[in-house]
Amino acid sequence: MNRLPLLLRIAANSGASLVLAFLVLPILAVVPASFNKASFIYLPPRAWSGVWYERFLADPEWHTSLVNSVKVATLATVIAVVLGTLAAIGLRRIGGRLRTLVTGLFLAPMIVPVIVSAVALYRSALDVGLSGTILGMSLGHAILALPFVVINVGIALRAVDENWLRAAAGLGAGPWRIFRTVTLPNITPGIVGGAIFSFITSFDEVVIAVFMAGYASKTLPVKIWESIRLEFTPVVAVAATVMIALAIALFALAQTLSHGNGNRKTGSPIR
Amino acid sequence: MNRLPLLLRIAANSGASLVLAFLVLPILAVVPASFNKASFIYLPPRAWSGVWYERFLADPEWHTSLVNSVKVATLATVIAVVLGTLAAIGLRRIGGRLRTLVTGLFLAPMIVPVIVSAVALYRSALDVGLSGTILGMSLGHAILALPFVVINVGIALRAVDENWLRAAAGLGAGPWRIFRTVTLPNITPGIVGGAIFSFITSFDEVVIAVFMAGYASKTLPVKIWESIRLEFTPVVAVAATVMIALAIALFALAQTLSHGNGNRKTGSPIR
Amino acid sequence: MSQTGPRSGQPLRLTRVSKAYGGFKALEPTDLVVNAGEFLTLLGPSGSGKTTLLNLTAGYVEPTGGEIRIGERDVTRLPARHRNIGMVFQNYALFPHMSVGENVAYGLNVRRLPKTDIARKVAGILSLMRLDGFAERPVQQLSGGQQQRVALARALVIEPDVLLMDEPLGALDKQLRRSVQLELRRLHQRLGRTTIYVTHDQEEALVLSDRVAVMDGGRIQQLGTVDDLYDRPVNAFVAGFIGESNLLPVRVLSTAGGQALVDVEAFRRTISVETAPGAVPGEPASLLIRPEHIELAGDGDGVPAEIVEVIYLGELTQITLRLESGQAIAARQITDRALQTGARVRVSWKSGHVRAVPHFPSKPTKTEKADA
Amino acid sequence: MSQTGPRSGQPLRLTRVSKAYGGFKALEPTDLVVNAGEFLTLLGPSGSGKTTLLNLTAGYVEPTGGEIRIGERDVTRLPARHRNIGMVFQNYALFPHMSVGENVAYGLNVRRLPKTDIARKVAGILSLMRLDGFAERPVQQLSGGQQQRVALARALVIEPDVLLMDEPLGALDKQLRRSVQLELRRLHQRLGRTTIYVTHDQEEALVLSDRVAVMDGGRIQQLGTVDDLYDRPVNAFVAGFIGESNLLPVRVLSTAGGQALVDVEAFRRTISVETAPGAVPGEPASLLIRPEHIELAGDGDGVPAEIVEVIYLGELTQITLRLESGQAIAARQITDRALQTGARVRVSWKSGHVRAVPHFPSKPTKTEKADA
Repeated sequence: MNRLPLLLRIAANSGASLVLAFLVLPILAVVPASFNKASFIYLPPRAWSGVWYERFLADPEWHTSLVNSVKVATLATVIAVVLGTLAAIGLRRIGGRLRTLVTGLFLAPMIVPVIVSAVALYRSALDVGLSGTILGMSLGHAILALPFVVINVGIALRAVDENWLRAAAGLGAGPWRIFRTVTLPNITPGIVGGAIFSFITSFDEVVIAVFMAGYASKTLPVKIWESIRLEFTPVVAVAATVMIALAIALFALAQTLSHGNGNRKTGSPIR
Repeated sequence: MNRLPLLLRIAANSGASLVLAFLVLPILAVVPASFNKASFIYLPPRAWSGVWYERFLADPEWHTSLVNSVKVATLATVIAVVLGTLAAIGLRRIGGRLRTLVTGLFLAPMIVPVIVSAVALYRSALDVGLSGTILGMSLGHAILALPFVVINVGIALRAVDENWLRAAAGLGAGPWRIFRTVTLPNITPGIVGGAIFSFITSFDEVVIAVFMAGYASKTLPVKIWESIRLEFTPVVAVAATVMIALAIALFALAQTLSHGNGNRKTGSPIR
Repeated sequence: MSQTGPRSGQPLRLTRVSKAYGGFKALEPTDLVVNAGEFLTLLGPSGSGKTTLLNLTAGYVEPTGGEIRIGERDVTRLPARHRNIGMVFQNYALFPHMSVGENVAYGLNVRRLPKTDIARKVAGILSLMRLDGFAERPVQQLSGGQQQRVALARALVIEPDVLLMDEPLGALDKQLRRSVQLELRRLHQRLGRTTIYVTHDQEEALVLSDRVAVMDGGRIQQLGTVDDLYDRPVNAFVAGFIGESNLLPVRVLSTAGGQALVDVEAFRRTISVETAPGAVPGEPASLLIRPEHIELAGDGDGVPAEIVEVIYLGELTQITLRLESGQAIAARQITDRALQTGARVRVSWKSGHVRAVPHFPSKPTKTEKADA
Repeated sequence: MSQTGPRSGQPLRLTRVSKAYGGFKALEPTDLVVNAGEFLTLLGPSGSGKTTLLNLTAGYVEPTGGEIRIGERDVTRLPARHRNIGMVFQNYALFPHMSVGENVAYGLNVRRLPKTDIARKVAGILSLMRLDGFAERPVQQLSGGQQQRVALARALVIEPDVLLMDEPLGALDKQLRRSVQLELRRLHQRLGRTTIYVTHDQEEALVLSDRVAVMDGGRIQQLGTVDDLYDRPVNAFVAGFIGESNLLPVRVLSTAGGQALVDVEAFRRTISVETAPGAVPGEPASLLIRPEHIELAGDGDGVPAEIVEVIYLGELTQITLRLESGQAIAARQITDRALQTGARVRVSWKSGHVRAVPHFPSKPTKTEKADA
């Protein structure tokens, strides 16, 4: 139904178009930029070429930074998922005000400005000798990623119907069996979603990475950061395109999983 | 009910405790650190004092950076809220696949890694002469903040019952009157929520700010960033504490608003 | 259930109004006249076209064809806001950010009435709806039944030409629904406003309506008083939808003067019964016997049967019988403890209470009587 | 509604079982015996303690006091998983990530039965529940009624000593609820498993049960057959909860031999009626007259009244009468079109069908008959 006032419709349409032109163009422009043939960026490229992708893979510094990013993100994800899942389960067992308080503490890394976290972690890492190491960076990223796991697993746990557990107990199952056969399969989508967001968080993170990176442990965003300070070459555009592609792929994956899960829930009886 | 297996209960409890010790301590340690009396940070402080807060306010560089942060965040919020609200209204009017696509584009700034956005915006800002200006930084932050407004207002719009609009039309109201008296009051909480998140996003943002900041337009996070490279003084801890306090206050405000709104909705008839 | 009390509002006349969504015909071309002050119910299962018909009348949906008149005005292409209708929705659709009083005053504010008139009218209608003292309350704090009364007050206060209600009791629980039904009935008897009421609940239709239009498949199958529909259904759909019924397949042998000679296989008998116009030799038809019109006797010339189930429902007892042909039929009687499962009985029926009905209307039904 | 068919399952005996949450007594000390193979319904409004009683039996809640025995076993402190019960929930509580077959097999897998036995038992119970061919289906794709049958199959396949059902039809719509009721009844008659069934729907209780325990305020108000409850309620709560009723305040003058002399102000008469034990001089009491036991006549020595409303409900007509005292009473009759609003009639009642009942049980009721 077209019951919006005409003036508002025009405003909404022009607002929307403006925003699209204004945000999609400059950001997504790095993608065509990466396919330039020339060593200076023309938009649109005068000649298209994949030559800078070859350079990106051949250059040991870029190559190493990509491998570092994958290592850091993987390790951070494992830490965040294990601790976050346990924390979410623990939180379900606390009642009342204490739960609100502890949940607040768990979500603190989302609320505390990242510059503050970076400063604090940098100091701590120096103290314990983790500065400049892959492990130190992973721990830092795991802290940022934890809230996503706690939230995702927490939501999944809320959808676990108390009556499923009662039904299983009535059918003779013990606590471990109930956890393994009823609880765990139903929170798996939440755990996987948390893992995907953890990986993205770590892979894209710049501030902590810049503080913590040693010479040998630069991640891809750090390498981009440093390169852009020198000059904006098509290789940087390639690195940016690689990051965008990975981020979109992971978001799409998370979206697909949560959608499938959502539909499944819709089919279930009212709780 | 205590139906979790014992082993899992122990694991969950120790996991949760470990996480708390491991993330809350190092990050929140900046708060006591800011109350040190000495010029070198002792934890816990050997003597407590507010002296560094005075220094923070007295130092023109710190003071200017705080004012800059507020200016940038306010401007970014205004831009993001106006364009984001119009975009959300526009999106409701598109149907089917096109909506999915356009919504995806609007959420792009959330998905594209911030380092990529920063690089792209830095290049564009140089081209149009906005680099190093408050307006340039605000526009950059508005782009990051837009998805929050679009999502929040979009959710609020979904809760506007088609039958409210039909009822108002049946009672004789025209499109503008319906928008003003029925739609707008019901999406206001979503707009306010989007505004708060926009402000937080801009106030806390580091990467774009570092790229875009000229000498006179440094924001608070940029100033912290630069200071920590030199030395970690209690003034930095003060700045960090100020940021944490503002972030927590705004989150709490958003939480209160959305909670109040949630309760109100719960009382309404099934839709 | 004859109309008493005052008449207000306008008559409503729909002429060959239809609605199609792409290839799907939500409403076949339909004629309908609702008299001034009449309470007419559209009764049918979901997808029968009853809500489409209501939305066309309200102006929320544009008709594919036909003409809609409220009183003398042709409103076919008029937007809802110029039709002067009162609409009540199943979910009440109260404005959640307004108080009870603000909700009720909405339509009056739109009409730019003086403040004092608005205050007086709002107070008046709230009092009529037994909501005195509720004006300042947020609508969220009201119970379902109270919200329903506010929705009704909001629709009535603008003195609409036609009041339209779309399953207004659907969100209430069973007990409350019953009491609100009686209240709606008294309110209508008092105000006498032209009303179209949509429901899928036959009991609701019976309690409330002057006339009922039974809808199915996008058409009005039969329009008439409650007695018409119950005693003289035109086809098996109406017979099955109104009240409980046994519908036994029959072969129509001949018809004459409203009577038909039918072969009832379940009874292994040929009997003469009243018939609906469409039940003619060669068309599929059924014999309608209401459970409460079945009489059981120990002997006599009734059809022999065995009692297979006796279910005691308080005041009434539901009895399932199996005829010798194997056909099961249902009977209802005022509770009599003498009936026992397994007993052999003779089944007969109150004369004049069985009827042959066609399975389908023989042609697109023209049941509308031009009684406006 | 006598018990037929086989008996299986174990008797259940609760002795002075109670449950308090802090200061709130969800269940007062309660005795209850359910015979082997009996279908017993706990009927009451929400908060009456019926679900607490069920959860205590299942082992989901620990009793504050008392003893629970299933057959010879004292299960008072046994966790649910060792009680061998079958539980059916209102929301079915099917495991959403498993197929129909996996759901049904769950309890058998826990019991580590051989694969071939499991497959045979699952196929058997699915066939009994008319779910052949559904084993591979995801439970999400089933309708409400089908999910309910799967939940029942999952509970029955482990051959529980007691089957417990907590408003299992609450999520179904009215039509479906009716048909599943009849199915449950037939299933119970076939399997004869000891069953406790919780509901707040009196019709459901009447259709299904061998005996019904009416609960209110954390106690069993009355336990008995459907006939007992309907014809001989012990107090006004039971009388009002089972069936429809007119409850007129009376003053008890004297009692003797199950009869009481009561002064009925609404009738302006003193009459002698049957009485429940608790209705004694000095205690508040009411006269119970079921609407269907009221007889209307044009003249005679009945109580004079005026017909104020006639509502035609198909087979039955609901009549509201106003007595000369101003008291309104309800009557129900098989439909008779002769009744007109405004007519003056004489009200009488079928002898033996009126009864004096106390407002409250005179002491914590001990209605349990030790008939195990």
